[in-house]
Amino acid sequence: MNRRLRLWLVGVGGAGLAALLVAACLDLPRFGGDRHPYGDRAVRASLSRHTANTISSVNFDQRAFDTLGEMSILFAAVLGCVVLLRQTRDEHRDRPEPAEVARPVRGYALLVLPVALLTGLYVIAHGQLSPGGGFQGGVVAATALHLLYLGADYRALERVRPIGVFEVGDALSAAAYLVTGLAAVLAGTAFLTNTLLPYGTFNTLSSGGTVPLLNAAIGMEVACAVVVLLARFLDQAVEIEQDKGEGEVRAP
Amino acid sequence: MHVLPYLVAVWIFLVGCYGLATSRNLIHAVGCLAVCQSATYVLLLAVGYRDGATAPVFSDVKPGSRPVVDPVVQALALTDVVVGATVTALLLALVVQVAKRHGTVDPDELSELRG
Amino acid sequence: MTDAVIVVALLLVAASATVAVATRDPERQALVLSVLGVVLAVLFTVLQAPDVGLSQLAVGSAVTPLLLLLTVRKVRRRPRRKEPPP
Amino acid sequence: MNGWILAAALVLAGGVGATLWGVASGPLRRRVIAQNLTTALACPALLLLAQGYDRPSYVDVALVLALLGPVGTLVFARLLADELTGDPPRAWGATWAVAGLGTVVVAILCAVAAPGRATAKLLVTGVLLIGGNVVASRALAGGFGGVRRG
Amino acid sequence: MNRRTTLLTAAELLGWWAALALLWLVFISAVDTLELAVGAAAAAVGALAAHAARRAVTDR
Repeated sequence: MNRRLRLWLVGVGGAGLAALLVAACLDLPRFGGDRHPYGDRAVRASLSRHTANTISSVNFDQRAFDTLGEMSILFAAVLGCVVLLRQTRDEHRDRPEPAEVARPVRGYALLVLPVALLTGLYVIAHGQLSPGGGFQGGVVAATALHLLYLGADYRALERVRPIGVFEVGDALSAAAYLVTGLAAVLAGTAFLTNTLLPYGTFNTLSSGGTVPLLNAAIGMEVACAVVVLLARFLDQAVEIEQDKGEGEVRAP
Repeated sequence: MHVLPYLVAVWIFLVGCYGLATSRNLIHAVGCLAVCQSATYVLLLAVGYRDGATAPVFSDVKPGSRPVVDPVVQALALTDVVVGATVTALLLALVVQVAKRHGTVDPDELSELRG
Repeated sequence: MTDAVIVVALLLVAASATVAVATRDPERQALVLSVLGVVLAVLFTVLQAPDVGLSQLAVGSAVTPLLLLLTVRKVRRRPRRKEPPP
Repeated sequence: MNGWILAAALVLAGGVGATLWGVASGPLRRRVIAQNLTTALACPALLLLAQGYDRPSYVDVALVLALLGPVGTLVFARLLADELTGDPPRAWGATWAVAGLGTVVVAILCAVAAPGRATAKLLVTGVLLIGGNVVASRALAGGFGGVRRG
Repeated sequence: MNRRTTLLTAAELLGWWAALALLWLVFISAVDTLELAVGAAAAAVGALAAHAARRAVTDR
């Protein structure tokens, strides 16, 4: 199929899709309308279980099984990356070269790394109270670690990042989520129901039953997953070089 | 104003699809896919919005004192933002593999190589 | 007044999405995508979804650009094995 | 009529609109500067919105942006260093002007808030934002010398 | 590893821990025992990371 024909096909298909979508939009409930039956019920359920952040309650209590699915997608994506970006037989590792970084940039990186890590942990820990949660805080904490690559070089990052530990952490936190769900089954209710722990005082760290536990498991999972992902990409971009092969000329 | 957010979501989606179809570089195509994904978040949150309401997070407001927006769609969008980023990473890993195997990331050249 | 800020954020998102698609060079597109991430986070905050805004910020400001640029670097460094047929 | 939200809308329409134009066109040095300024403008807008909606918990979003926005710019400064060294961006005027705007916004918000934890959090956000953006600007203007592979 | 470096390391860790614990107190809205315990643990993690990062950059 040549390029011109493809563009025509895209144009016609796109116009049809656009017409259908606009027609659908005109039929949707008005933006900002007052009728949100599911939302109102979710808020009531969340308040009855003493969870201040309703969104966390939906994620880790009312729809915890759905989050298990999301977590397995995340796990599978990381697994796929690890398999795709492994070092093959015709490749070798070169030691990364040290980088010259301006003094204020290096100082900034060393100063902000612990602050960003603490913020990430804060966002995870307060997931069931204020905006935030495991998904967001995990990414923030993992990003914090990579300040060492930005402010220094890859060798420095490799020294503080034992990748095996993070791979094990990824698997362990995924298992922790499942175990928390299964504990509910052992206690005589359904998988992942939030009846195991007392609901606690509203708006404190221990409120919400199993919500904080699942939240922490997801936080650890996401942080480890992002670290492992970025490690594979950094390895490929910085360390792994192809051996001299057929017809290839490498710059000396 | 009643349909503007929905129309913006439709626009973002269509623009992303156009970019995907006409892309000459697989890395650019992955970026366009990320644009398409963001259309779904805009649509979901627009559906859940309520005039004059605030976020259903009761750490600093008293429950019941103010109307709140729909938390269900927010929960859907929230998880997908992070999971979508890892899926983007998976696609980029595929691009790296394609570049290793075929020495090009232009989809047109790739189909010529195969055929 | 809340409507005005929603309209502003929506238009910014639509514009930056269009620019992100129209920028064909992946490195420059990564720059636009990181701006798109920030603008989306503002839109989500304006739509009263700070959780989603936080999520978008965490992912869009540093992780996605880092992944894209590392891929560009890996792909660029690779010498071409075959010249494309004329 | 809520002046805070109006101010945020103005910052977004004027400031972020302009940086969007900057990132969409021109040479690479202009685009990276515009990307850095987007962070520096969006963060005060988020702080103003938190005040306008009367929700102190929304400050967390601005805090995370103040932390990670400059980190994002450092990513570009680090990985595009080869292309930027030949044509280094210099826009200290714009950087300091936007930093000034951030300072003014944080100062006003601290003045109206009752002194306490919330004020301290605002100050931390402001310091992280302004320090981060100045350092990111410095990094763009040749912070990474001689990175060939690494 | 002599006595002096051990003392310096301890001082560095303690300094970071105190600064980060203070920052945690700034972030949170209400104080209770569990909150303080979690904050102290998080600050300890941050202090260890700060120390490891500093060492990775300077000693090589």
